[in-house]
Amino acid sequence: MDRFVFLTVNGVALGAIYASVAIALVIIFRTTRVLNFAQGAMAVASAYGGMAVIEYSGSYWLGFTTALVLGGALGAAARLTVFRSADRQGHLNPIVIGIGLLIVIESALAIAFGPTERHLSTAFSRDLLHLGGTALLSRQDLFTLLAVGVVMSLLAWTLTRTRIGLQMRATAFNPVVARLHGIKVGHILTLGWVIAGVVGALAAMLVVPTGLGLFPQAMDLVFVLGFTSAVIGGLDSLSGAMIGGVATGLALSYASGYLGSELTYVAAFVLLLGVLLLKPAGLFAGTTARSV
Amino acid sequence: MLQIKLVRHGLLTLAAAAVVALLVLQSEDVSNFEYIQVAAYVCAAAGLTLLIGVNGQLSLGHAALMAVGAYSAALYLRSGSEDSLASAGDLFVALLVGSVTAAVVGIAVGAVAARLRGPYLAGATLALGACVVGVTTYFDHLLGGDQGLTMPLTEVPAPLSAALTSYQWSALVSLGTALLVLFLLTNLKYSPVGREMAAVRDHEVAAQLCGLSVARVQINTFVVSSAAAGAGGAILGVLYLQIASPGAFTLFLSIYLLAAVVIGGLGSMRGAVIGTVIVLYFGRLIEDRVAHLGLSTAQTDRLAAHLPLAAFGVLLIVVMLAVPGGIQGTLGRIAPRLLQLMETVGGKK
Amino acid sequence: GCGGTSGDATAGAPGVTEDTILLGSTQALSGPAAPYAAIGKAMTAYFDYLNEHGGVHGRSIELKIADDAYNPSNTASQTRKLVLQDNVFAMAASLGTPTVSAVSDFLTQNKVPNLFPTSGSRVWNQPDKHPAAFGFSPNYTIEGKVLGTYISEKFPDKTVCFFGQADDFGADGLAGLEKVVKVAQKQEYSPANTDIAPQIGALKSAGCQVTVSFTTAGFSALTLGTAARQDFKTQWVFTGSGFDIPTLEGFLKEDTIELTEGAITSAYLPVSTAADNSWIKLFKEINQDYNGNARFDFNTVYGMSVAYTVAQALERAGEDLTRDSLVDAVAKGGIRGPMLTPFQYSEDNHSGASGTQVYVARAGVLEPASPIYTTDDGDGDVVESTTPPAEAPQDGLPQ
Amino acid sequence: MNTLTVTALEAGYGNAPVLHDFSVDLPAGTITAVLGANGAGKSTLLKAISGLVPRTAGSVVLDGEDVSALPVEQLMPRGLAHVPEGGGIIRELTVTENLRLGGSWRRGATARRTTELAVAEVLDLFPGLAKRREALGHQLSGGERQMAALGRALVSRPKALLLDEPSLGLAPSVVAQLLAQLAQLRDDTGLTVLLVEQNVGSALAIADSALVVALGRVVARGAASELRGDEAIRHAYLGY
Amino acid sequence: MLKGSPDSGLSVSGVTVQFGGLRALEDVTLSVPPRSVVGLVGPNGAGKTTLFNVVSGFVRPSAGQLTWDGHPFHPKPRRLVRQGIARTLQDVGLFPHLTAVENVMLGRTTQRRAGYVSSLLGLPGSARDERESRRISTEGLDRLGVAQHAERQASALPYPVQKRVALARALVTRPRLLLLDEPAGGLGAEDFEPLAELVKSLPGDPDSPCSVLLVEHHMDFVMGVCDQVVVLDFGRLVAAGTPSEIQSDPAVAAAYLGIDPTDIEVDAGTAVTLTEEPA
Ligand SMILES: Nc1ncnc2c1ncn2[C@@H]1O[C@H](COP(=O)(O)OP(=O)(O)OP(=O)(O)O)[C@@H](O)[C@H]1O
Ligand SMILES: Nc1ncnc2c1ncn2[C@@H]1O[C@H](COP(=O)(O)OP(=O)(O)OP(=O)(O)O)[C@@H](O)[C@H]1O
Ligand SMILES: [Mg+2]
Ligand SMILES: [Mg+2]
Repeated sequence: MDRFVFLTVNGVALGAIYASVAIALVIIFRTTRVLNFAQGAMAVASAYGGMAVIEYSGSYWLGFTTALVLGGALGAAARLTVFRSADRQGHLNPIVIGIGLLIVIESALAIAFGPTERHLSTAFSRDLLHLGGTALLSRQDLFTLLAVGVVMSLLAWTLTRTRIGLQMRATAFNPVVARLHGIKVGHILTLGWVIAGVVGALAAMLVVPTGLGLFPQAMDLVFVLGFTSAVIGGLDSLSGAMIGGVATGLALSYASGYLGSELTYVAAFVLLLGVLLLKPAGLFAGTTARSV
Repeated sequence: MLQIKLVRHGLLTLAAAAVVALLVLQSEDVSNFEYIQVAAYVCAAAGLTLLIGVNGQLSLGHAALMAVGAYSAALYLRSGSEDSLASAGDLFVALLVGSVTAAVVGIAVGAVAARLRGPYLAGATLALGACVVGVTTYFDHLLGGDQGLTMPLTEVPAPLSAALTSYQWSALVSLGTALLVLFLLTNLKYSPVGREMAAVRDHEVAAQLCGLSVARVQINTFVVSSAAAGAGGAILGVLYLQIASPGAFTLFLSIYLLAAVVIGGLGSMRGAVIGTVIVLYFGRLIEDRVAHLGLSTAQTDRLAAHLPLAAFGVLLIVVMLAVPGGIQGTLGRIAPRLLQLMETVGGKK
Repeated sequence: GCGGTSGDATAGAPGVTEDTILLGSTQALSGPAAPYAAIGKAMTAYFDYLNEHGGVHGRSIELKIADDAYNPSNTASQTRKLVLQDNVFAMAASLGTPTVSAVSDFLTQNKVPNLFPTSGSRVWNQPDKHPAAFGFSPNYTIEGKVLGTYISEKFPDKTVCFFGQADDFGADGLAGLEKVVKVAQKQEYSPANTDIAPQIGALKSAGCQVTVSFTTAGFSALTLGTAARQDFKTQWVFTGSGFDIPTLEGFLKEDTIELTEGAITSAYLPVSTAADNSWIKLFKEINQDYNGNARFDFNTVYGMSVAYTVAQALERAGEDLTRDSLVDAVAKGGIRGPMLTPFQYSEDNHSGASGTQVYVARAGVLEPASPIYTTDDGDGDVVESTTPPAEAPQDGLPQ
Repeated sequence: MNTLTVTALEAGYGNAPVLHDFSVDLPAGTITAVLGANGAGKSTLLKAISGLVPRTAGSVVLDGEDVSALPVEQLMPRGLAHVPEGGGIIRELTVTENLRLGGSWRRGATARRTTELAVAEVLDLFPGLAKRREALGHQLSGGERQMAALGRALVSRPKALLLDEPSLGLAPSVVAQLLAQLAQLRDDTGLTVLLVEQNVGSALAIADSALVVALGRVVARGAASELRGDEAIRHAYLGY
Repeated sequence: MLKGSPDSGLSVSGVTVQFGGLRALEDVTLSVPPRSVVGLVGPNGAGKTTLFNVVSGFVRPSAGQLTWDGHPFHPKPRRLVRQGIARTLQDVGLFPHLTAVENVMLGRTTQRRAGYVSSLLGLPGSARDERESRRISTEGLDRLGVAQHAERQASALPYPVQKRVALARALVTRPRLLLLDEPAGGLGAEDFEPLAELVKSLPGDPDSPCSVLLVEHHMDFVMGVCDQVVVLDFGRLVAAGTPSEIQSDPAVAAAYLGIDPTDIEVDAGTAVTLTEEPA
């Protein structure tokens, strides 16, 4: 029982991280219908920026802020350069472009910072807090949960309750009609990329310290799991991304704890299949589209 | 019409086979060895072309199906006597086993895939691709874990052994298989069956109203595509790596295959070949160019080590931006215009 | 550049000319395993030093490193290029078990000596199947046995547990350990998943008092950090290749000393922090002059050591260098180098060194805690080594 | 004064010109019907005016301002609304969200209130739609989509409205209602409409003037009542 | 007329369809006798397409039964053509990347004999099959007067041609019942006449007589071709009868034709009269 509680809490803490990656993907997908394969690499690049600032200034929060700003800037830069025309070219070309960008960014980081893992500190202590005898979560875990929760609610509110949010959704589904209604489609798309860049950078700042440290490929597998989470939740839903992330985290934690660590990806796959077989468009898919 | 098309590409295949044979006989061992890899990738890319281009289903997990081909071929070859060479007969059976096993796995994957659309399918297949390592480590007594399964070497059959080096033999077998796969898949694409695949891609409701079972067509396509990937995996494992190990069938392989298919031009078998050659050769060519820039090793070694890969990334982006329709489509569009241009220029003279 | 060497067969063997020997090596320069690129650099640095001081029998050694990004497909093509196109004389210290496994048949078929792959696997010791392949470091089973012996003497009544990578690295280490001590709890991790909290949690609940950890450096750091966070107090025992303090420092930063304090490990080469060791002194100098003063860690010591050993084998092979003469020179035995124990090379044993010494981390420095032990990977006893480690030659050149 | 003046417009797709020397004036508060066979270029005319199809020559003047050089997205804030063929309802948004989109270009403190007011008016105008206000675009029947599309354009409170075959797929009762409402809006608010219709009779019934298009050129124009009576034109171009 | 009780046609009885809180069809009963053309009219959102969806198996009714050929009928879209029913879609529904003739050939899917193996190998048998299918399909296009577009990609065809290709695709299945969803929608007046002639000729076709159920908003078209007209409003059947009976039914006029002087202006009235004027 104790172990179950332990694995559950561990899974939730992990899940919050996958959720943040999932949210970044969902944001871009919701606003541009692009699956950004370079999302992880862009996030890592932002984290390197943050790390450099932390090392130079000694202030974690300065570095943290830098990373988020850099993430936004990279998002804008990606959209305004290589992804500029990608909006109009179906869903496959952007995937290949994203892969190209992923390779370029990771190589550039290896050139600039070297391929070895670099240390990235956390905002708060990772020592587990003792609550009534059992140690479950650390301050950093709480920060992660809080940060992801706040980001999710903020974004959900923006998308569903504000004018900009409506414009973002309209642009995603039908850019031509959006333009006819006075929406500056280019700006909206860029905004989507900026937000995703910021959320991605946040994800990297949260996830990297829990792993081996910062290295160019640090987010490759996290990206796969984040994508899995997003798909489980339904790619259009922010709360779905959150739930999907936590579900993935739990599946991984249980599989790893009860079955063996090598089965973690298999567990993620099985979870994904299970969900998709029941709900082919994810847990939080809207009503199925009327086809005739 | 159709018959002309079929006869024409039958002849084309024969001509290609002749060219390939000449090429192999002319080439050094190193080049022949690389042809094996090209052949393996072409098989998988052709299968992926059918799946994505003709049937409209995306797969980011084809490397896993190639792994199935490689491992099953390995298990078959290892079931014989341990250290002896594998005969030509065994080799052919192994390729067939790889292809058939992948097809069987393809039934299961295809059945799931048939329920999924677009990005959901992409997510599921991506996750499938991430499972290879886990499965091979979990069943390490059978699949050899991280190290994989080594395979017996294959011998050149006696009547040919005087004339061919083992590389020439392997390259001939691989490229021959690839041509066969291309021939069969092209036949399929231009057959009523291929038309049904395209119909399902274009309009599922209308396809149903024509009496098609959308799921069945999608599963069938997945199976054929998996069989091609399995053949490619078996070639890669048996003839190229001589080992089946998880490190060779990573997500990146799946993604490279996708890049090859898209760069070549979706839906065209010729595009699959062009794309594969670009991803493999042109990528390597740039890498060599960059590697020979003469960067001094002491200070710039990080640069030297990673610049080639960066250049490859740039290549992918540039090709996609310059020819968004893929190379094959662009050739198709440019060629008539070039002809026209030549005619007008000729006419003026 | 190697343009001049290829195909010039004046000396009778591929890759060997009047004044050069061309060696090949596949390394992970890019990709996730790129941190090991330091090994290749250290090898090059040693050969540069050697060449400047006269080379081997008047020939300078050129090492051509090809990047395989730790992907067996790339190893396959790069090795063929090195052998068939560049005509390398031998392969030296290529990186990785799955990668080099993918080319061992090819190398054997082409009679290319496959010297000292960077891997503690047992597969290199197959003289019948691969007569020209030789291992280098003691395999993980040997290391497991030595660590087990030390534990059984030092902590006779404690609960011993095992944590290891879910592949041959972990399995071989565990096999060695279990030959000597009873293991109460075993946990595995997969390198693709950095969340090891469930495993550490299981070890903690099993009440492990001594925990032997066959982990790579990154995962050793992760293990220590995760255990500390879970308040799991145990006597840590790490495999040598995963417990190099300068490397751990890259991960743990200011927590290094606190977290590593008292941990036990073993080493088959002089440890990088042993300032007084003659080899370490030599390698530090070379590192300074020929390696741009790179971080001096296990990889650097390893790379220079293996390069020295390769050079020694070439030296012993004599003036009339052929592939056969090289293989014979190694198989004859007698090569020593910086290894703490002698290699076991003979006609029918191609495994590398046979023993290690146990160390304890004290204030960020590894201090010897046992004599040097040797054993085999079978059921042989673990015994004290009778031959003392070799001192570095004054000039740093192979003997 | 003209709300919209189109002069010597040339436009087409790629290098295939569709419209040739096309001019039309829309006096404020009038409905102008554009008639013509399938493929005559009616939709292309509307797209060229709103900038969805690139113009190669000619000018578009909206309420005295030359907007020829402006990108598509700047036209709605200046009072031009275009309801494309089929309506262009966004399938993934609800009816209310689709309607709000018509006012999403507004900025400032009162923007939200103005839009909500306009949305409420539109729902009053189309009671059928009000019942389906939470339905997603893709769930709507063909006719409901058309109503939502027209409603969305009205939410922007346009000066000039470009309507492409609004009667497509609508029941006669709805067509009648829709056109009647259009006429009402013209009379009450001075709305100016350029109305493309296949449904010649209905269009001419409410239009003030009309033009007949064939092969991208204006082949006849005049007051609606004149064209209605002109046998020759009816036979030649209107097919009845 | 193959089996079952041949002359019983399609009948729908007591069908109800619910979408969440919306009742799209409520207790609808109607029948399409053999060799007849039945029109289904009603305001937008009345449930006409939904009824088509029930008959073609895309929507499962929450109550009610269907019979076809005298047997209880549980339609599935992909079985439909085999059972002798073809349907066109409101939004044309061609395969945009295929040519016109390929589109029509897909209508003959159920007659395909060549399997995977012979397709993979490109055996002559499959080529023969293919030639035959192409010939029949070209004839199908010709019957609708669009054979000259056979080799053009469907997405590049003008809208009226697309509509005809879609109709040709439905006809080559040799249906005994054809469901037409707004066949005249988006067509110019000049295209009405030939279409009406065609639809009228179907029930009497000497080699494959076929009854028709059609949804259409152009009243003159409906009145011209239908033997029977059924009127739906808010999912309920409000009237049924011959075209002339329907036209004179005051309930229908109010619900559908919009002739209710109390809430519609004079102009609108004119509009309606005008639509009815020609033909
Ligand atoms: N996207 C396009 N690309 C190329 N040509 C086009 C495109 N859209 C329309 N055309 C061509 O432009 C011409 C005019 O088309 P347009 O859509 O303006 O006709 P229309 O009068 O609106 O016809 P309809 O009554 O069928 O809507 C036609 O010949 C058509 O084939
Ligand atoms: N899949 C669905 N989900 C939810 N509501 C639906 C669905 N299909 C139809 N409806 C609703 O059912 C009602 C009937 O729709 P239907 O498409 O049958 O109307 P119709 O009579 O064909 O109208 P039109 O003439 O405008 O095409 C509409 O209100 C529509 O919004
Ligand atoms: Mg039009
Ligand atoms: Mg309808």
